[in-house]
Amino acid sequence: MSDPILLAEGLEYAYPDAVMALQGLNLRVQPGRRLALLGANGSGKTTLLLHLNGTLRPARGQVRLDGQILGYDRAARLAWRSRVGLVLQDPEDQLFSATVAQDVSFGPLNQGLSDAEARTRVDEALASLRIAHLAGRPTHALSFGQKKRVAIAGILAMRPAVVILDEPTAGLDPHGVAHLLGALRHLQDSGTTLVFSTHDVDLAYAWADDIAILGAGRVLRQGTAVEALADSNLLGSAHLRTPTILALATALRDSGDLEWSDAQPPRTQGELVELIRQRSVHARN
Amino acid sequence: MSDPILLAEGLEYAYPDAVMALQGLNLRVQPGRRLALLGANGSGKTTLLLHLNGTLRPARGQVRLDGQILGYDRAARLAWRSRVGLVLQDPEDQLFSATVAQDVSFGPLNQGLSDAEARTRVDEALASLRIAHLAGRPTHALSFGQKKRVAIAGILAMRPAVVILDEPTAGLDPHGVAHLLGALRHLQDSGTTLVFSTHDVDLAYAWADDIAILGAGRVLRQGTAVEALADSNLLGSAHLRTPTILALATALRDSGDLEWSDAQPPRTQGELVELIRQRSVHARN
Amino acid sequence: MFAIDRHAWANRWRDRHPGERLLLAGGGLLILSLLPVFTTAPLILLVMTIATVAGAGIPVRDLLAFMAIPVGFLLTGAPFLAVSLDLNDGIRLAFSPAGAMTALEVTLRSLAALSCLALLALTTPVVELVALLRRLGVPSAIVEIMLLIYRLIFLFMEQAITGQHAQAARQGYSTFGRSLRSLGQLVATLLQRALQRARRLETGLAARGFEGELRVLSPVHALSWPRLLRIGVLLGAVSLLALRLDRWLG
Amino acid sequence: MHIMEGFLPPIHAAAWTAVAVPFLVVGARRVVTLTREQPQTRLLLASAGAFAFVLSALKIPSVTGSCSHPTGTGLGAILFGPSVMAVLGAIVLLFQALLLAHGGLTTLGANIVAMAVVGPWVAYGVFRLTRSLGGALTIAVFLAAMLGDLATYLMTSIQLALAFPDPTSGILGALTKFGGVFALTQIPLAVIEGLLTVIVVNLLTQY
Repeated sequence: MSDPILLAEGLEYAYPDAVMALQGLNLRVQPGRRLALLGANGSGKTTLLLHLNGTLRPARGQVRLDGQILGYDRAARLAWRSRVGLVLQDPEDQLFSATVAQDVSFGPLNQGLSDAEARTRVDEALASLRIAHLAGRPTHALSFGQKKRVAIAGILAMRPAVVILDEPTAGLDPHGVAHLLGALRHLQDSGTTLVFSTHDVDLAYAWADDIAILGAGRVLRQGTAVEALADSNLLGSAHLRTPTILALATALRDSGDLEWSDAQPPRTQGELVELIRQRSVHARN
Repeated sequence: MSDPILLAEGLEYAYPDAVMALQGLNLRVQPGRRLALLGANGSGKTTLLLHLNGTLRPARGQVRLDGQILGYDRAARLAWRSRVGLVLQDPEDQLFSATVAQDVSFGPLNQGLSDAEARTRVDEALASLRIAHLAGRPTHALSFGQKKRVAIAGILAMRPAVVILDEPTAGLDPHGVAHLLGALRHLQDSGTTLVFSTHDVDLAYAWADDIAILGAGRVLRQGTAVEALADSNLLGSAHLRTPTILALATALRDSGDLEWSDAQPPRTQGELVELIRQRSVHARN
Repeated sequence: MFAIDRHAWANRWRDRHPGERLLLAGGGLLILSLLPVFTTAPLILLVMTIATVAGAGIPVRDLLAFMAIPVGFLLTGAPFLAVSLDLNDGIRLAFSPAGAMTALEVTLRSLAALSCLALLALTTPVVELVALLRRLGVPSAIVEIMLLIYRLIFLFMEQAITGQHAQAARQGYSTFGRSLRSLGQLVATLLQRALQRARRLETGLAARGFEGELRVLSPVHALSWPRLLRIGVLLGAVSLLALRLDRWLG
Repeated sequence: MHIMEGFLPPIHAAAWTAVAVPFLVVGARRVVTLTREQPQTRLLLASAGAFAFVLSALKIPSVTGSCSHPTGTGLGAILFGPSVMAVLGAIVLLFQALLLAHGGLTTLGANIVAMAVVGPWVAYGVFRLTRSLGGALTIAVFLAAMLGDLATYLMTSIQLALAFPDPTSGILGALTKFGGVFALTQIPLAVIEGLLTVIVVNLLTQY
């Protein structure tokens, strides 16, 4: 196991109105992988994300970036945020400028880049999310799915090593989800580490390399997607459920219809259908 | 087929910024059933819902309630809204009062009920959604799922014959979805007609009696859930996809593993697993 | 979101009529205004603190947190009163015994008055006090607007905080100039969203028969006459004791 | 800078409350008329009021590194007019006292006069005057917000000076004392508030 790029150790945090949000949380983020933070509403996902980029400061515990304990003075936070980008759930919360290109340039300019450099970064970020054609459009006239992508572009333009996304697929229709995941995969291929929160177990199972299951402000289990989702009792106690594809694949194995190894269960509808087809071809031959 | 309780005929509507939202839309809502309006983002779902309760007035076409063409004067709208309740997607758009009980009392008092009657309605509505314990709680301190249920209670307290819900499960975790659907089923059992919009094909397939597929401001197809979702090309062109359970059940039938009739395909994970189990029991015997 | 508001909704007196606490806090402020400060203020401070902590069950720590910011203001403001400024002979600052007396008086009165405010604010939801304004003849349109403001504050506050987090994530507060620009953008965006929210709320409430008035059921808290009487007796006793002490001290 | 609970002598507290009342009555009448003509105005005004509260809770960066809060007085007066702002301002001040322990109940009247009456009227007057003299929108907004802000603090200084005349040099001396302190801290903040309001109005007109 390689050294984690981000490491949260024993985080505790309570909001000003005394709601305890994190209660001794430990998490490791492996470089270059996709980590899903899977948890029900109120399990502390968003609070954790705000700790991972230094927005919130834990009452106890610490966050390490590349092994270094992070500080909370201005300079440390600035450096931290250049390495770790955070995309919030609601794009309305993070689009402030009149046009798409202006908005995406916000981060690079704040990093102190020249106008020319910022322009390059904007073009690059928009292209990587396949929304270069939106550059001159007014932000308020975008569709919800477009706003989401522009918000992500605003972070990408800062070239962070880790991109953290809060519920990236929330509110998107199937087409929008597919489009977004394609763009994120492209991003990972270029070496970026991805962390995203979700309460969608099917999405986490289909799409994450690693999963951390959150409940009541703690990480209840962390492992590869398959390891983390194996225990249906744990999922139930975290107000979650077993992913549909995993449940059906298990039922089909139990009934003797299908064979697959625990190390490589089918994870998407496509994979499961393929498995069924192959088996019937075998049976016929 | 019984007479529709709501009927939209040839609705056309354009927003002030000239975006055409409805382009000759026809829809029929059968009494006592659950109708899902299934469509991608931007397909006109919300605009349609706002027409069904008289909030928006179509440029062309009309809406009939119990066979009567509806007017748009003040008295007609009030009467209309007493029969047809609308729950918006974001509960924050519908909750305005400091405490839950106060908020829920707003609709009944607007209907001209006495304080005592309104109080009964409030208790009843909260009880039917199993949130009686929240009555005295401040609205702003509720969780998202609780707010959703309070917003629904605010409509139920007016005792409408039809309850229309815009994306009722959006933003809810699996536990919250199950809870909400249970409450809605209970409501339907007491005779209320339910209409809900969603872009979640799995939800629509599992849960709706009837489905209308929306695309580009029109109803592309309306029928029972099974009929409406049969055509995967149509779904694709509407930026949707075939529900996972239906896709897998079809694959298993094609491979000769399962048998089921087109009139009664498995619609939930539970039903499909059950079918697989039964078959393996048969096979063993 | 606000610690004060959380206590107001969840304290031992939650189900009692807000008029009772209004009488206690308001009566405290009144006798503090009318009677000699040096003897009245300490007694009021004592009574209100005991009532808040032992009566309503507000933790001492949270009461102190409530007092912290205004007390900070007091500590910076009061010393100014103890200093005199002579303009005749250039500008000369000097310690003034008379000013020091004023400073002490103001400090005592402020602390006592603050304890009254704390009692009221920590035990009574703002909306219940606003509802009482209707009885005082404040037009219902104003009262309704106040109640709506209360509700919307929490909504907008959350958007403001989230918006600032989003800007900070993109280095929006890295320098003074950028901070100002970010804040301006945030304020402009929040204002537009606030106005959008008003429009959406209009649609949402229209679905519930909104025709202009925002009438809702008022919570039923019975006014307890015995408790009102006890509060009256308590305030009377404080007044008498304060006067007696004042005469005794000369 | 709100005057805290109990800080003013009772007579002064009562007198400032009496001064505030007529402005509130006039403003309230205006609000009642507006809402009667157009019921939905309730929602709009409430949104504006809640926005003003939130604005006052935001921290603005200041040159010295310390933080202050935008008053939003100028912005509100320009957008909604000063008489309505008196009511909205008063509501915000009441809520600040009860939710944040900023200001107080006995000093509510004095704070209303400074922040919800004098500030908005000065801002509004400066804005209209500058515009009628042919000043650019940006200049008018800047001056309105800055001077509205300064007028608020000047009024607060006057209130404190009247309540606590200097033992040696009297009210004038006290005004110099309080005003001097405020001038040091508030002039830069007023300038910042002016700049901020210009940014906001520019963005609003841009959309």
